[in-house]
Amino acid sequence: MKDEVVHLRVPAQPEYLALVRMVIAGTARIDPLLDDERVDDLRVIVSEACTNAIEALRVRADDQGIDPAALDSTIAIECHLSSSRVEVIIADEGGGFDPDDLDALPAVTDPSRLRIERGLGIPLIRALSDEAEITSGPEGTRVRVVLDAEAPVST
Amino acid sequence: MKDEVVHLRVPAQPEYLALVRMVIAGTARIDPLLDDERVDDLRVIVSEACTNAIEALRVRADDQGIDPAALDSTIAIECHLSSSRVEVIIADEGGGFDPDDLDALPAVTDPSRLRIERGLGIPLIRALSDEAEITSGPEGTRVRVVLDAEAPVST
Amino acid sequence: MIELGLELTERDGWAVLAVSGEVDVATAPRLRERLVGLVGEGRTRIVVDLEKVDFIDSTGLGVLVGALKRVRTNEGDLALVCTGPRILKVFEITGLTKVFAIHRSVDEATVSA
Amino acid sequence: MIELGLELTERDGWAVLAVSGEVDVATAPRLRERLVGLVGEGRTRIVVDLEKVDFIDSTGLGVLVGALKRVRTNEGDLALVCTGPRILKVFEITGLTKVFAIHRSVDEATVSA
Ligand SMILES: Nc1ncnc2c1ncn2[C@@H]1O[C@H](COP(=O)(O)OP(=O)(O)O)[C@@H](O)[C@H]1O
Ligand SMILES: Nc1ncnc2c1ncn2[C@@H]1O[C@H](COP(=O)(O)OP(=O)(O)O)[C@@H](O)[C@H]1O
Repeated sequence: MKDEVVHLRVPAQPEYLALVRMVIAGTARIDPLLDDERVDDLRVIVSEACTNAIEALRVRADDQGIDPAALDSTIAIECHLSSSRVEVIIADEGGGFDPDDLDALPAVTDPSRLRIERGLGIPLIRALSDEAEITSGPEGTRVRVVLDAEAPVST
Repeated sequence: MKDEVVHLRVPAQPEYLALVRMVIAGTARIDPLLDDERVDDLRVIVSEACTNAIEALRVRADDQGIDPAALDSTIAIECHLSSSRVEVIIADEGGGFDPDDLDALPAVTDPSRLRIERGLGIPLIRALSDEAEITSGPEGTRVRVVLDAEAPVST
Repeated sequence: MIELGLELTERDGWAVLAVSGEVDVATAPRLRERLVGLVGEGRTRIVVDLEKVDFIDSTGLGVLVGALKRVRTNEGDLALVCTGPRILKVFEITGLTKVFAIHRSVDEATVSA
Repeated sequence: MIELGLELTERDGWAVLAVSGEVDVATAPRLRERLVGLVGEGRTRIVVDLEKVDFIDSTGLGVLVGALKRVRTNEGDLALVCTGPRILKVFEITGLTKVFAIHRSVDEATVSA
């Protein structure tokens, strides 16, 4: 079965995020498996995963009292194109976390929702993908998502 | 000294070329070291180097009587951003060649120039870069170019 | 440097901030700073016009939620203008369509709110 | 699939082929095929309009040189229209400004040539 892969590795810094989104969108369009809406979903997913990676690095650098850029850390992105789906893997070198131990978001009608300025990233990744898997440890985190060509997520 | 690197690896196939140009242009614009004209020069350089890589793979596949895609070969591109220059390395897994043994182009006024439909790639790479180095062997070819922020190539 | 356009105009007592470009972790701090600045100047009736935003992710949403909180604390209000389906989608999925008043135009936002 | 626009019109006995998009090893075969087809149909007075080309590399240049050779063999001619500095630059560096008649407009190309 066809599996063409585009690998990208960038410094774990905010200014590379737009580039990552551009590459992912450009790759997904090489074989037009996904329609424009799903390509946009993929841009959000990848942006969320990379933002978390950058944030994790910032935390690690703060702990060490240094500039995040001094860690020279990178984010590795793989985009697999097969004949029926697009699979993207985002891997970082941050300190990891327990993906099963995230606070649930308060219900949207709950007035305390207004307190939530964060915690939307992983819910978005899960909602916009057909398959999402997060593995994390002290060496880093790996987010794997799949978007199927056949089964568009409806909004 | 600052050295931020973007790594990209794509299948050695024509349909990935536009993506590679997009990434290189996008990377060069992260730190606006180069003006638009020089970013365009870089797009041409990278396109020429990748075209040669794809062509080398096609030759190798023809020799083996198979489809080039079946070789599963990739092109690796590195783009280094320092504070004074952009350095790009394009490496392929083709059969290599002797860069010092290329036919010189006939003079432009020579009527035989019309016979030349090829052989313009490497001259363009050299003309558009401030520094160009080609190393090649049976395991593959590596093209390294530098564009200085300070010394624009005049046309 | 990724560009984020921030253009401030005035409409019927509302401060209208038109945002253009991509709002992510690289650019959101500039949006936050601008919104915090407005509230600091006592401008607590704010419309954020997202019509020219090509991309927004949770970092951008977080800045908007933070600003909403801030204006409400100061007895003001914050309304959004957004019709683009790709931008609306992230508000919908995160449930923020129920938190923000989202209007189809600046006119609608400044009249109805 | 990368798009390459190829639009054929007719002007004073010239076949005018307006190319748009990026001409590289992925798209050049389509341009070559079209030009070979024209010559095959006996259309040997050709203007290739490059005004809407965003990118061209040596593969694209090679196709144009090949077409020029082909029309000349058939006692025809091939002229280019190009004013964009980024496209002109590759013609200049490769010396092809001396091989092709490069005009500033389709009008100029079809009148003067
Ligand atoms: N790649 C990662 N590395 C380390 N921690 C992470 C990573 N991704 C997520 N986390 C943790 O999970 C939390 C929730 O992530 P998310 O839902 O994206 O919201 P936010 O990033 O806005 O907090 C983060 O605050 C962080 O503690
Ligand atoms: N990456 C490469 N691998 C193998 N051979 C190469 C490579 N790059 C260039 N060559 C050889 O050098 C020749 C000249 O290259 P170039 O100047 O780019 O012109 P063209 O590719 O149009 O022939 C090619 O025809 C090829 O034989």
